[in-house]
Amino acid sequence: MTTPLAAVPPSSRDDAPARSGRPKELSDLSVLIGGQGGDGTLTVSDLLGRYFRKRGLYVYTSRNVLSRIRGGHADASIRASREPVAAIKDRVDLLVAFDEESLGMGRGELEPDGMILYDSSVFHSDLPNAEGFPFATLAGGQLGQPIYKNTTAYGVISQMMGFDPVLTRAVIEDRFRRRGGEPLEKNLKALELGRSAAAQRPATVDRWSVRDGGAARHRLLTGNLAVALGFVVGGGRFFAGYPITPATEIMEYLQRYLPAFHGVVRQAEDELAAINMVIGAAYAGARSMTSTSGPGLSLMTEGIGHAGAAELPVVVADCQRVGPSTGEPTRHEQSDLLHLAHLGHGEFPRFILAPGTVDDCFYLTVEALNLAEKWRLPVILLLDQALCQNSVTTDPFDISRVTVDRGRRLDAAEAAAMETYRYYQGTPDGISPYAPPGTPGVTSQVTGNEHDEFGHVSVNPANRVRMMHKRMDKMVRALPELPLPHFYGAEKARVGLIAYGSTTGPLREAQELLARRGLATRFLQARTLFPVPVASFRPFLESVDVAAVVEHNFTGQFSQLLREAMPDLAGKLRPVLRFDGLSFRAPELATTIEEVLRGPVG
Amino acid sequence: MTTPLAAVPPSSRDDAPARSGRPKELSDLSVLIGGQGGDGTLTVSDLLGRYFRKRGLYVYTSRNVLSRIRGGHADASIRASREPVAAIKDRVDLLVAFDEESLGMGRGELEPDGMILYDSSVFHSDLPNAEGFPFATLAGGQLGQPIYKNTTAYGVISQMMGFDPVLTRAVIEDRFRRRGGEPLEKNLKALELGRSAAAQRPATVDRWSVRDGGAARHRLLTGNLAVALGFVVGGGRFFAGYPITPATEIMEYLQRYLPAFHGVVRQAEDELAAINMVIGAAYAGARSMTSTSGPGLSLMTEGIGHAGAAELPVVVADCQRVGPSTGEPTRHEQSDLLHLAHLGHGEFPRFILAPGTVDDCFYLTVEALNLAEKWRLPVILLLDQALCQNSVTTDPFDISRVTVDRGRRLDAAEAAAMETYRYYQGTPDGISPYAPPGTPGVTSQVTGNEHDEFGHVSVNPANRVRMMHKRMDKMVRALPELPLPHFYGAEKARVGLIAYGSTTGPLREAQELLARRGLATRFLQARTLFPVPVASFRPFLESVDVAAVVEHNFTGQFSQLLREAMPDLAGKLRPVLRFDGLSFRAPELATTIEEVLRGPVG
Amino acid sequence: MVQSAKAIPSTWCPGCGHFGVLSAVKKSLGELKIPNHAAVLVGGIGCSGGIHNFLEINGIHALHGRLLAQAVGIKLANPKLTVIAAGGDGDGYAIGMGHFMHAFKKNASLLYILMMNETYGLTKGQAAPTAPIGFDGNVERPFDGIRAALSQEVPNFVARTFSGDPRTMGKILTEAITFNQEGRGFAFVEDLSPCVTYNDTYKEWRQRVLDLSTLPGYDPTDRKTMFRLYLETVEKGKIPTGVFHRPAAPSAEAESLELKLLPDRIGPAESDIGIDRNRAGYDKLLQAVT
Amino acid sequence: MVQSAKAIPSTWCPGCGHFGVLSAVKKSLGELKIPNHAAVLVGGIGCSGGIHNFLEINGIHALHGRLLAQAVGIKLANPKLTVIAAGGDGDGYAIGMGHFMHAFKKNASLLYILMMNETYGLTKGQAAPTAPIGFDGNVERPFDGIRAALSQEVPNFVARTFSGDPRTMGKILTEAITFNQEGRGFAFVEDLSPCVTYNDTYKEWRQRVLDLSTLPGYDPTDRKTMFRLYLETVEKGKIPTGVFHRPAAPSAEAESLELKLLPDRIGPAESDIGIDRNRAGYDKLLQAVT
Ligand SMILES: Cc1ncc(C[n+]2csc(CCOP(=O)(O)OP(=O)(O)O)c2C)c(N)n1
Ligand SMILES: Cc1ncc(C[n+]2csc(CCOP(=O)(O)OP(=O)(O)O)c2C)c(N)n1
Ligand code: SF4
Ligand code: SF4
Ligand SMILES: [Mg+2]
Ligand SMILES: [Mg+2]
Repeated sequence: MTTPLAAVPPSSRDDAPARSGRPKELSDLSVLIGGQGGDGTLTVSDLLGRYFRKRGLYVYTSRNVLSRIRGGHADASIRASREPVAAIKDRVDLLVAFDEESLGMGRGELEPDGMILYDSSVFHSDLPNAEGFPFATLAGGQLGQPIYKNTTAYGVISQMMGFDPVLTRAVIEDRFRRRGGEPLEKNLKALELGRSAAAQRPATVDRWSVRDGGAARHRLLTGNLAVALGFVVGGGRFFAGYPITPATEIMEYLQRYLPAFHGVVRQAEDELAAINMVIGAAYAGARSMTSTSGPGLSLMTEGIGHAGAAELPVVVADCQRVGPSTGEPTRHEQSDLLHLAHLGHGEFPRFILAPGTVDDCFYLTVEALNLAEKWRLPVILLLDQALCQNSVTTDPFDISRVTVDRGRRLDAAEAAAMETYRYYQGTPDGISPYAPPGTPGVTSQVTGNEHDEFGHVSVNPANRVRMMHKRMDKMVRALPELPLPHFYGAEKARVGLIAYGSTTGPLREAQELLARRGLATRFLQARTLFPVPVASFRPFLESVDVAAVVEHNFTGQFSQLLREAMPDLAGKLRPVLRFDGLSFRAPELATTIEEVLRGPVG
Repeated sequence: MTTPLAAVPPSSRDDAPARSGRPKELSDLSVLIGGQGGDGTLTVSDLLGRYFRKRGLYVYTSRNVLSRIRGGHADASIRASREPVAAIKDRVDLLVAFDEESLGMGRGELEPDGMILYDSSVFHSDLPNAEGFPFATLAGGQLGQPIYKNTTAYGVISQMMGFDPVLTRAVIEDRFRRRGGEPLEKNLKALELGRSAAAQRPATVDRWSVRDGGAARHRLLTGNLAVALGFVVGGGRFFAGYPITPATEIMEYLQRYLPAFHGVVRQAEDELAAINMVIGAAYAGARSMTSTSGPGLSLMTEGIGHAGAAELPVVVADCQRVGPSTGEPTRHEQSDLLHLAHLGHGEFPRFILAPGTVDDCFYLTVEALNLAEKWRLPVILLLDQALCQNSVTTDPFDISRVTVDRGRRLDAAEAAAMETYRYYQGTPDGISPYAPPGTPGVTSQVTGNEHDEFGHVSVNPANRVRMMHKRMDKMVRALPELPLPHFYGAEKARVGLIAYGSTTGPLREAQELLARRGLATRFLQARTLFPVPVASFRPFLESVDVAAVVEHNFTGQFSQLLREAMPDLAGKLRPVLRFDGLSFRAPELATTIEEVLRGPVG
Repeated sequence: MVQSAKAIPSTWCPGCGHFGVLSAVKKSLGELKIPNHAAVLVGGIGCSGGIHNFLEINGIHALHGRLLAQAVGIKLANPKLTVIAAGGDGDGYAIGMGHFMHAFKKNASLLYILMMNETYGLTKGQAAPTAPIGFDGNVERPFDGIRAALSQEVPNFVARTFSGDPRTMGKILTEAITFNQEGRGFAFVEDLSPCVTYNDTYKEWRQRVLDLSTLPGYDPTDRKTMFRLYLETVEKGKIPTGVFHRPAAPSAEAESLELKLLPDRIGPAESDIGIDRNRAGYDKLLQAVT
Repeated sequence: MVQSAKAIPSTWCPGCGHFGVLSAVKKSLGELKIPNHAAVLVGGIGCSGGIHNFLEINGIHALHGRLLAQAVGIKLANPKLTVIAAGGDGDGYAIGMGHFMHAFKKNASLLYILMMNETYGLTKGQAAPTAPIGFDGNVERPFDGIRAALSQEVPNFVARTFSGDPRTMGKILTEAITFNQEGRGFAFVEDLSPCVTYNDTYKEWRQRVLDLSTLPGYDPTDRKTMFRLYLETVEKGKIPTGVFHRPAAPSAEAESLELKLLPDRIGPAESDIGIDRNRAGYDKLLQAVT
């Protein structure tokens, strides 16, 4: 349903003019801001993002923080381009270092003609392309609080890149208006401090320039925000969750948005309560969801199985992070897939959907709600840290593309017209009509024990077989209506690429790089992961000689699912794996893919 | 390690003498006792089992009860044979019906010359082979409590089968001695009531006879008891659990046995507490285990992952029952395998071992403890309801076959000799030396977060990759020492059979039936299920044209694991599935296998 | 009338205390003229938890220990439903302890009946958290849910009944459900419900129960007093019963969770989620946040 | 001396209340001359839960909310270890509530320090179960763990300290650990530990704390009295601190879980599990049961 991004353009670097008196124009630029947790690196990135977005550029931001509130290295990176982008750039044009560690960590990624801004009140650097400003003492001295150093740095950058002064101020106003009063005043002063300090040095005046882009209506959004909005617009009205990185924002957004729509959001006492509150609300007839990450997901195992056995529609958004156990809470991974595909003792049906872009997050959340309610089973919305928390410029969501399908839900009149109401009535497609509790004249019994059509406990062997088929066959019957993959690249290519989630972005760029090196590829971006949609995957795999399956985990989980579903084509699959907590970058990915494809055919 | 059972003998029926004046000798007999929950059907079966065992026969008993305390149909069946048996017989020689429902349910399974005893104080039957005795009113009238009807029935049977009167009484004494006093007295009286009632009718005097068997030292044991004993002898000293059918007995046995060995057993407040208490105890250096079934297992998901991430040795016995959710608590299934293989968000190593007989339960529990402690990871002992709760005559356990291997555990002197102690020290095989907390001069940090060798939190990407390999590669390195499969049947057969757990019993009988019908088969009884032991499975699969994978679930879970592990051989696998809550019976199984093998080659 | 889920015959042992709860619930719902379809009974897992099958009513069999979480979800999704959660002491005080303690804080207007028999009936007689020391080898002191409830500063209804005294139980349940209907918050009733098979305490409890309302100074609006009375009664070897806490009068401000969150009483399950119906709101939201 | 896990620098925000606990624990262990290797600190998940990294000691980072279960497992496996569990109020009173309430019943001789800051620090400032109404949109009344502890008939040590008063805290922790060392059972200390980043309550709490031992009638062996004193103090707008419960004297019978289960104090972790060492016992067992 999403509009595929335009092809990723060649890097601006290739055809940039040699350095001269006039500012060099950057059409795809990247800034990395590093410091200690609490230094406000995310704020600098946020301000730049707002500015670039106002200039009509496409923006992608990502963050790298530790699981602690202050201290420790933290960095934020932002990319702005005149063409759509869906990943961070491999190399950095401008490095802003609030401490020496950040300089050390970021240097290696700098473009040959890249530049460094550093806080000279903290350390000193002799590098030729480094300019020191005493950010902290400037802000501390003039404004009383060194923390304004982040806005001061934004001021220096704005001068250096020749930002429009009015727009530059407007960004500060937008950002701090809600807090008003002193914070707004001081930030505006901090901005001017930076601008005037920069103005005194040739190196930081109009060194680079940025032309307007054409993406005027775009918004800069994270996947978590898109999921929250998709939930509201898709008719979601009950949400219960428990804080956990990187899922918490979904709950926090909904706490703000949902009450206006007779919706209820509860921060539960734990994930067991969250999933069971959601089950209760779903039983009562509300579109319901929870979101969580690894540890919380594991705790929800029994509850999700209950929804599967009792045929209750719940959506569980899993914001994957580095596992196992508490792992690395703020880092990126895609290692929950097999757990989700087989989660829970016993067997029950479930669908696993995976959006690949922020845009897709919105629309697939709606789909997840529709599918859960229509088929009356748990649907997993599989996300990952980068998709959840990185932000990207995104088309305004189009409400006219959204439909709400409540399946076979009966209103009072329809229910009254029935002769017999059985919660688990046998039907050709396994979907029983649903009358919410409270429907006049109707009562229902619901249970996770094996049951007869009325929902009363039964251990009759023949009934058991019927009920297993009723539930399990949904995975076969629904398959044709589950979200289709997106395809990118050369139709006739002999080399396939397979991935899902946020890997879509860097992989599309890698595809571009490979194309430039002469390797034509076709990329299947999976959006339904389970049950494995063999109808669309098989022809794709048959059409290529070999396919790299690119994912963020150790064991090649998606490869395993594919191998099991299509063992005859297993020989074509080549896992490309990364599991160090960081996202793929396009150039590295392109190189790895080339290497892997050269490897022995398994 | 177990001695494979001798080949299953042809049914005694085939060459039994035609009915004559002298009692017909039964060399493989089966009794089914049915009634309402609380009628004491299990007691009748238990008394018969004790008698037959004393006579040196091989015995197998199974039960079929509802998840309620009284009322509802319940039955127990017992088989006794002069040759080893490991499954219930398909047909019944004697049906004991305490109510009419039981007669209706059991009739169909009766041998042509089988016989029915029923409680004529409850209903009447005109069937020619039915003999009515007023069990309830007899016992109620003479002993004041109708519940003694079960012992009365035992008395009738003992007369009918020409039991030795002294041995018959001894069984009652053994069974009720612990309770002493009135219960013992009344049961002895109830026995005599039955014996004398039977003595008055020709049909129930010495109708059948039972010859002594040669299994004098055998014991009649359930898998749950064997696991509990294996745990004690294997050095298990800490157990925490929470009641759940069909796992509860493991905890209950250990509550009795473990305190004598400085062991501790705790009934925890829930399964989350149980697994985390076990983790704590394992960290502190005790050999530790929990046991549970589906719902509890799902709740332990996060905890098992924690043990995997933190490298703590825990054993989890999963007594599978019908899922999903609360499912059918008292019924049989094998549907947790894929959940266990992929359980938990993120990726961590685990071994899944599955004993196939009660004997194997004992020795594999010891193995599980050794492997967990040596490799420092969670080991799953995968059981199933039939294995856990059915009882079978079993060789005395041989302590000289048991070794305790604590792996690289340091004592105080060894620890003191180290220069540096790192809980997660890198080593060639990934196993770090372990010094229990309390070891003088040594401190350790343990965590489920990603960590460095000292156990301090780390998100360093290179460290992450090292640590993932340290943990995950154990599944490759340990593979050669994981328990090997057992093989049965014709070495050169072109048809393979694959199964695990209690399916072993009926499948071995089915194999016998198939052999008699001219189909030679070779049976691989898997004892390590995960990681898939390709080294032993692959040659087996290569040696056959086709293999039936026999298991109790809907999706063919073990087939899926095998298909994924050996996609090139996937075409040979033929799932044979049953998921109605009941165990396979040999004749049905033989027929199904024949049908499946005739099916199209996939 | 549509034919739908009928009551099935009970599966309890004859004489089980849980029968007392079953008939009291039935009677109270009848007295209050709450039609079958307007009430939901959320069962726990255990002998007790099967109760929803034995009434003609909406029933959901929650996971072991999770009945209160599911009940709160139901009440918040549709505040018009009469919601009754009913389960055992293993279910509520062992595996469900976390949700139990949080139910008082949450204060949704639903009734929780906990059937206390000191044992896990369905798994054959192990010690529940309420079991006395020595029961089935138990070495831990019994947990007292009423005292835990009284300890917190929350405006709930708290009572204890005895299956051996169905008349009083009926009265108290009716009062509790009325409290819920008025939107005043959570009602907790612990019922002494002997397990005749594994722990037949009928005789003993009949001798030990003491209704605190018969004591001088009884004042269920005052926590300090009630806590003292309760402890003094226990010290005398008695088991306190009756209503232990009931706020004096409905306060002007909504105290119950569902009224705080849904002041107009239209719940998530009832709201029209059609796109057209909500377009204006959605447009405004998307405009504001993106 | 073997070089092993050293303390790492703290990751807390400067001024965080948790520093108070860190230094008090260190001081008490020093005073009691408990060597590093003989103590285990079980951390929860949260800012607070990182504490075990900042001391040179044995440390295990438990799962969120499960620290008490792990701590009990450790103590029962090796009763000679000094076991201290330390975590936050989200960890202990939200996800860990069930184990918290059961810890009193279990009564293993370990110390639990719960760092109360009304918020989830590590996940950025949401309301903890202790948060007042209005905090981050919270509509539920705050949970009071001390009152819950006082409500049950168990012989534990119960106290509240304040990170702003490290001297008293040190004294109370030393007393608590001594209580544990004497095998008298569970010690629970709730520490008021402000989160300077999301909920800086230092000033407010400093004004509101009131040590109950300064009040007339103070008697920590008497539950009824202490419950009344506590409630009266709260009604006056104060936050009670100090020792609230401490049984008069060790009773003749073992009261702690580990002494009941392991009267000779040899735990499962220490017992020799060699086959030869146990053969006689095993033979007897196998003979008896099979
Ligand atoms: C997660 C989980 N653990 C364990 C069980 C097994 N189980 C079923 S009922 C029950 C206890 C029932 O006791 P109680 O709640 O007191 O009810 P009663 O039978 O006494 O009425 C248990 C432990 C389960 N169903 N689910
Ligand atoms: C099962 C699970 N759910 C959620 C989380 C995320 N999480 C980490 S810390 C925390 C709360 C910490 O709050 P608290 O215990 O009060 O400690 P504080 O940071 O305030 O010291 C949460 C919810 C987790 N790690 N595991
Ligand atoms: S076992 Fe006990 S609780 Fe269960 S039905 Fe029987 S008497 Fe009632
Ligand atoms: S966020 Fe709060 S609790 Fe966490 S370290 Fe900072 S001040 Fe302490
Ligand atoms: Mg109970
Ligand atoms: Mg906190």
